[in-house]
Amino acid sequence: MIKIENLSVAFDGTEVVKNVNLEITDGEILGIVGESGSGKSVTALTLMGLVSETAEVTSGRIVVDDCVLREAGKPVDKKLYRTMQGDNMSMIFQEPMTSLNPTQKVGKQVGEMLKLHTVLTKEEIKAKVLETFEAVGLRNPELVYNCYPHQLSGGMRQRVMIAMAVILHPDLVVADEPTTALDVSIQNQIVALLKDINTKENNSMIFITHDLNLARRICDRVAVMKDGRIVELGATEDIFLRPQESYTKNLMEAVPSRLKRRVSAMKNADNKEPIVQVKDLSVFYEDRGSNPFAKKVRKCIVKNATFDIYKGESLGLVGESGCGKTTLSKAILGMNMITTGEVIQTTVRPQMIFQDPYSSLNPSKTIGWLLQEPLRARGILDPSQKMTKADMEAAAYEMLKRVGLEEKYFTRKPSQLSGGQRQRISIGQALITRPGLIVADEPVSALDVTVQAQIMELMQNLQQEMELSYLFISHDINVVYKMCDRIMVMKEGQILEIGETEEIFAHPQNEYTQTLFRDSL
Amino acid sequence: MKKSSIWKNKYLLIGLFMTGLCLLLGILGLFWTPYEPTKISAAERFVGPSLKHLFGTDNFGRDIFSRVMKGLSATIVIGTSVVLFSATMGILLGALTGYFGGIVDEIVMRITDALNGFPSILLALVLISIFGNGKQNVILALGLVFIPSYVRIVRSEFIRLRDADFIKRARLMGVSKVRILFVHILPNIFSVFWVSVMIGFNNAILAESGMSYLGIGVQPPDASLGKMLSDAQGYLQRAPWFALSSGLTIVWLVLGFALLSEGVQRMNNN
Amino acid sequence: MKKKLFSLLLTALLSMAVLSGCGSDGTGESSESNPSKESVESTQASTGTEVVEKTMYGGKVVVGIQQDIDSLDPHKATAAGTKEILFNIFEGLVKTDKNGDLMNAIASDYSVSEDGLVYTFTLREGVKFHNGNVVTAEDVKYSLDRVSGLLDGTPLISALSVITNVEIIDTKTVQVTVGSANTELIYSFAAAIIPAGSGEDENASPIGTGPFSYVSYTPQVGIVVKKNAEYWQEGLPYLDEVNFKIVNSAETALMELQGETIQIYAYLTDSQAEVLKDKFQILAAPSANVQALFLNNADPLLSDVRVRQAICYAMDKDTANLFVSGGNSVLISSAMLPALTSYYADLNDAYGTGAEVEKAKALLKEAGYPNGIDLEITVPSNYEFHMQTADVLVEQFKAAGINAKINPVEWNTWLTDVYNGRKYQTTLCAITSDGTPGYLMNRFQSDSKKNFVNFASAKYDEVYKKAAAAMDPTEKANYYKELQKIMSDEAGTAFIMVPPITVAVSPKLGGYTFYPIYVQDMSTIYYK
Amino acid sequence: MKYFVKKIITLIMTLFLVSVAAFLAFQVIPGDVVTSILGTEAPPEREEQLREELGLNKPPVVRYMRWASGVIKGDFGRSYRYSKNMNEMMPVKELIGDKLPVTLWLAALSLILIVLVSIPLGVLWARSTNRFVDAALNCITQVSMAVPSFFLGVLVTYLFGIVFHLFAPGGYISYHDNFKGFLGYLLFPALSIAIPKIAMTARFLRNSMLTEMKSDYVRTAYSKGCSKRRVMYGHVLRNAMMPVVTFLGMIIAEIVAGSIVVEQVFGLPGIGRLLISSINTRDFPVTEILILYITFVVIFVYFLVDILYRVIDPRISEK
Repeated sequence: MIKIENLSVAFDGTEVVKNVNLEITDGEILGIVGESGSGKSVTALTLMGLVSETAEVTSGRIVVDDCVLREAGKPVDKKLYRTMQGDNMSMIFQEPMTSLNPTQKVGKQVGEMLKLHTVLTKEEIKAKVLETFEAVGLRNPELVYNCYPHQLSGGMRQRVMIAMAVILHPDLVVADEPTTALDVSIQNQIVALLKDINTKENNSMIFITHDLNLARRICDRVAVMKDGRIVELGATEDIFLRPQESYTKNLMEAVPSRLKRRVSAMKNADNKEPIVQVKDLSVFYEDRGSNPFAKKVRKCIVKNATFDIYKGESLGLVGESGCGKTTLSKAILGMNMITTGEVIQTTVRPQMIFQDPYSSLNPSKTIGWLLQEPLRARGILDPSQKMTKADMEAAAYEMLKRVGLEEKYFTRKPSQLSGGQRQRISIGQALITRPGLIVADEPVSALDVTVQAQIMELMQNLQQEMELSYLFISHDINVVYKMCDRIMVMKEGQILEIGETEEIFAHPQNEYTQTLFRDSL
Repeated sequence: MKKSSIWKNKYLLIGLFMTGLCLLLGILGLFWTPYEPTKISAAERFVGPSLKHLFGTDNFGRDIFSRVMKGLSATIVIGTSVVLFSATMGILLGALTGYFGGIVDEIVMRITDALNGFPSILLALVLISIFGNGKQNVILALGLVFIPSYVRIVRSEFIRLRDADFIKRARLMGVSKVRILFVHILPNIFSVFWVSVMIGFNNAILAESGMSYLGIGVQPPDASLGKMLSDAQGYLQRAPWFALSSGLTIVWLVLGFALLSEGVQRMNNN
Repeated sequence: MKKKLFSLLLTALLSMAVLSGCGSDGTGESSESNPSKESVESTQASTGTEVVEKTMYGGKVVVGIQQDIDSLDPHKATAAGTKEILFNIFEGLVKTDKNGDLMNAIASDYSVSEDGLVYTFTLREGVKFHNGNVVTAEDVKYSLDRVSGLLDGTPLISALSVITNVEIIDTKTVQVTVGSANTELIYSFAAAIIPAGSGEDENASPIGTGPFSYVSYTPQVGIVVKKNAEYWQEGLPYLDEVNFKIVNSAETALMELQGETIQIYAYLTDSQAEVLKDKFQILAAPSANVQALFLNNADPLLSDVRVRQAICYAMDKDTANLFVSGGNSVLISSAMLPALTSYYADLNDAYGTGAEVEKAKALLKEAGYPNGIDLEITVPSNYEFHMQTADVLVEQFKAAGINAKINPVEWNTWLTDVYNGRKYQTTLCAITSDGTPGYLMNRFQSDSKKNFVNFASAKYDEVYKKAAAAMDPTEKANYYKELQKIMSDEAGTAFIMVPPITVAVSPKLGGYTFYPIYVQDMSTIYYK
Repeated sequence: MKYFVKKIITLIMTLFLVSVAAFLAFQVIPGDVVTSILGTEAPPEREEQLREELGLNKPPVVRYMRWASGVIKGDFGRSYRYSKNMNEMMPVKELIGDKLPVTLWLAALSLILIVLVSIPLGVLWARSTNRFVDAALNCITQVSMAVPSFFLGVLVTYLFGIVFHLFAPGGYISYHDNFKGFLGYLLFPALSIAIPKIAMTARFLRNSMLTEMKSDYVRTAYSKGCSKRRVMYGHVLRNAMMPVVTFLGMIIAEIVAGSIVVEQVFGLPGIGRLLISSINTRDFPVTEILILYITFVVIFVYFLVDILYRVIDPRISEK
């Protein structure tokens, strides 16, 4: 029985967690959902005693089994915490790669739990670790035991983390975004494992996630956090189906879901005019490894892709990481690739929008400069399209308005903007020369749900206004569903299936497509 | 918010103060010194520090403070010229090799690797043997010697940035290669680059003083702090203030730049 | 250390004068003697030699030296720093004593024919090489053939290349015939006598007849010699072992003296002597170096005698002496060492020892330079002493409207450009006398190979020929004095001073002896 | 295996290039070696003879080929300057062989000092939460990095030698005579080399540790209930040491550079001093071999660092 009573946590005098009350009972999975900066992680870390030393508990207390673990105004009892950490409560982190010590064998890292909290012999420790590895679904535990983290796949690493967390059968497991860094299919396995463990061990679990669909699937109760406060707390289905607070309502509204009706942005679905024709395109990658004298090895990344992109449509491209989505898109844009086959473009200089809003804008320039740069570049390439300074400036201001930002941002630098704002600028920069085609590579994946919805809306609006075509790449099936007119499924470099959105969702032909869609439900 | 953080950055402040004082004295030394720095006086040999002669006088009865001021400006000129030369070359080579890679990169990197491993003072020694003594040659030799360190930094930054999303996008916009190199990428490496420039300045000063000690540094009538210090060590026991005043001025200047670079680093990290 | 490195290159062949560094380096003796009867002890601060002290046999001494050995072959060694050490290992038929007089060494007696062309040497009985063998006439013939080039056509010592024949008369007598007469040639017979054939033996270690025998040499560390128990001079040497240890620099030497890792060091600067004076015996004597601002007489500007004279007037030698050698140098106005009193003409009054700015200005104005002149002083930068002197001169010249600039060059460059190439305006350095009066006079003949100042005076050439031919010492001396006067009047070069050699000797030691040529004679050193 | 072959090819290529560069440099350096050996007064016949002895009358290409083929056969030639006995010049091999231990021991001692002092210092510094200690260490290390190396040497000599009498300045004891005494003397020059490097390494290690302390796996370790001590030594140190190992590798080259100056200050007969005098006296055979040797050592050390890195960091050995 864990109680968080009226907890407030502050960094440098700024409260990031405000008067949070939570109670977790045995056997339940409590979800904490919220957008980035909502204080969900800090709450969990404070509970675990892992929050950094600069953080200060300004009010409230944390009680575990009637033992006061932490109380405002009192120094942290580190010793007490150390006996609890791992033994009574443990944590699973988001990034299994960085959360494991890269230079220690994973067996040893898991075994350290036992070394710290039990008096088992070396052999006993090893046996217990192997047993737990087996239990979390690691095949060939003996081999895994002697591996370093980098030798394991992402899913295996997360299983090792889970093994570490549950090896001492703690009363509470805190899982902080445990599946966010993983591929969809692996995500499902891990979620299933966690749920399974919860059932078997009958312990309590706090599941922190930004993914509302996921929370809905796994949690018994859900707490919605915003700006450090709990906005709403209740049984999962209540929250999702009957949200009380307006924030929760908005949040639920923003969640892309196949259960909601799709709105196509395409103006005239009948008049199909191809803007890009891809014929039998194969893309290769040459590598000679670390040996400069070795012969180059040619790897085929994309195999014989043939498809068209029509004017005004959004073509979705889905597939797991490493399937060749990005390579294909780059080949279409003509970015330094070894290709065979043909790409026929009818539009000049198609542009691209990237996933990470932080790296897609040059940090040393102002927004105004960035918006004008495509115009300048065009003017240099083609003197007939040269624009005056004033014209370029005017165009930049206009674009700023179009992507929904105020004029004051013109002189700011990207670092002064939020992620969503940056993505707006990226879109504006891509569109200012009015290309016909935009390749959007996971453009909303790094954004919070509400921002995600706004950006998608913006993209759809602009598509209508400017008759744009999108090649929309995403791993998130729900996002693709919402955005795209047609969907193309890729696996291991090959296009498995292509079809109208509704059609393909209703009747997926390929087996892989079927699992992919099922997993993302 | 930004301003207050600068005031909180003690390294930056102390560094600015120390280097600023040196720069001030150095620049002032170009136009005015309390005494004629070359004026010899038989009556005032080895006079200890006093209000009249702040740092005392040397073996020729010359005012050491005036000479330190002159030496400071020479040292600053040497440090700055070396840094300017090697940093410019470093940027050019680093940018080209880092961005384009390929066989040129391979060759340049082999050379810089070999040079980097080679003790810099030794290389300077060989170069000075070829070029001959004198201030310009010291600058040239040290400038050449320090190029590889900048190539390395610039190159790795360019490699890091050449695949950044914003550069990919610039390429898609049709921005020319030269413009990508120098307008899009270059401004982004300055924060890292400034730190290495300041460290390079210090290395140049220290290397120059080492060279002076080996007899291959600046030669009269030019004077640098390193040369003064190496001259003064013969009088360490007879007139300790002679060595200490030039030695401590070097320490002060180098320390100032070290603190400054640390301050800049901290500012970058925030 | 830099001084050491470079002065390694300081050169002189036996019996010749050398160009060399300064007093602080103390380089540049050569192996011949001074015909004048004057000793240099008069200027010594104090030496223990005259006082009767308790002397002890045995013990080891470490002597700091500034240069590495350039060759262990006494005939091939050219560096002054090497010869000052080899003096202890090798001896010639004759050798120089502390007064600069010739004394018989391996030869017990010699005679010269009246025409000066035949020298007959009688070998001393029982002189033994360090390997135990007695010195024979064959050894002497071999050694002389070797240095004169009779052996393989390559003379090793220029002065002795005049030898045309060496003949063994009997086991104890050797007769040497030379091609041309020269009264000063006898001093060249101090060239080392080595065992016959040892110059061709690949594994030969240096074997001589001197008071000490060679033990070992380690590059950059030094050379160790031990007592020659069978030395022919009774009672010498005192010490069992001497370690000539290479010291990096004057600064290191100072610390080593204070740390008592070396007991004798002979290249002290004035300020170092000041630091050491309480703990060490500080001895000083003039060196054989003649420091001057050498003027290239062929330079357009300096071809005008008035300009050269103006430079002489503008110099303040007194101050320069004070600054660079603490006032311990002897000021000069000619190339003759003042120690050679019978040949020396004191011409210091000619241009004065202080600065005579007005005279200098007037001369420059007369020569057509009312606004002064620009002057470049090339200095071998490894010589701190010369660099400092140049520094002082530049300041002094300002007053006379001479705008001088120092051009420091490396020693190798100096040798090729200044000395051999004669491409310079003025250069500040020193030439080293071998102790014979003629050599420093010889070089200023207009056609001399060594006349790097391009001094050209028909009168000088004429007088020099007379001096060389003169057999009578007084007549010779008068001619030499006349030469000095001509040189001074023409202001062929602006002579400055003869710097001192300042030696620090551990208070436990006695017997340090100065020679008019600089050698480190260890045979007279003893523990008190 | 491939790795080694590649490394060896690179090594040979580099050595070849360096030897050509050094040879060319010697062609360009002003000053005639014969004049500088014989001075100004030698008989012309002697000059000719010496020129022939040294092979200087041959064209440069022939001389280089001759030299290079000698080196390949293991004959490094003879010094122009240093005598072995009365008639023979010192073979370069013997000359360097005698000086090498001095420099190697000096470098080794410096490295040992650096490692022994800087690592504990860096770790303690990283652990310390005391602001005063932090500021003091920061100050001390910054200052010790700002002192010119030779001046540091002079100060060490003056302080430990003249004032405290801990060693006799210039009282170098040959390793042939007394190895312990040799090391004892070397300690002080090693200290002058080590002091600024200790400061650098300690700072570097401290920063590296502080960076590592912020990483995710440290949080994981805490979540297991590890004490700070255990986290530091059990997890952070090894990871933080990886960049430090690279850094130490880079320092080796600087130690060699430092030893050049320090050997002069302390009068050590090592290769640094030999190299400087050889360049100054245009002793080509010695200089060339020394430069090649130093290049070799530096490349070799980088290679060792590479291997060490592979040992510490399991991620690299995978590749």
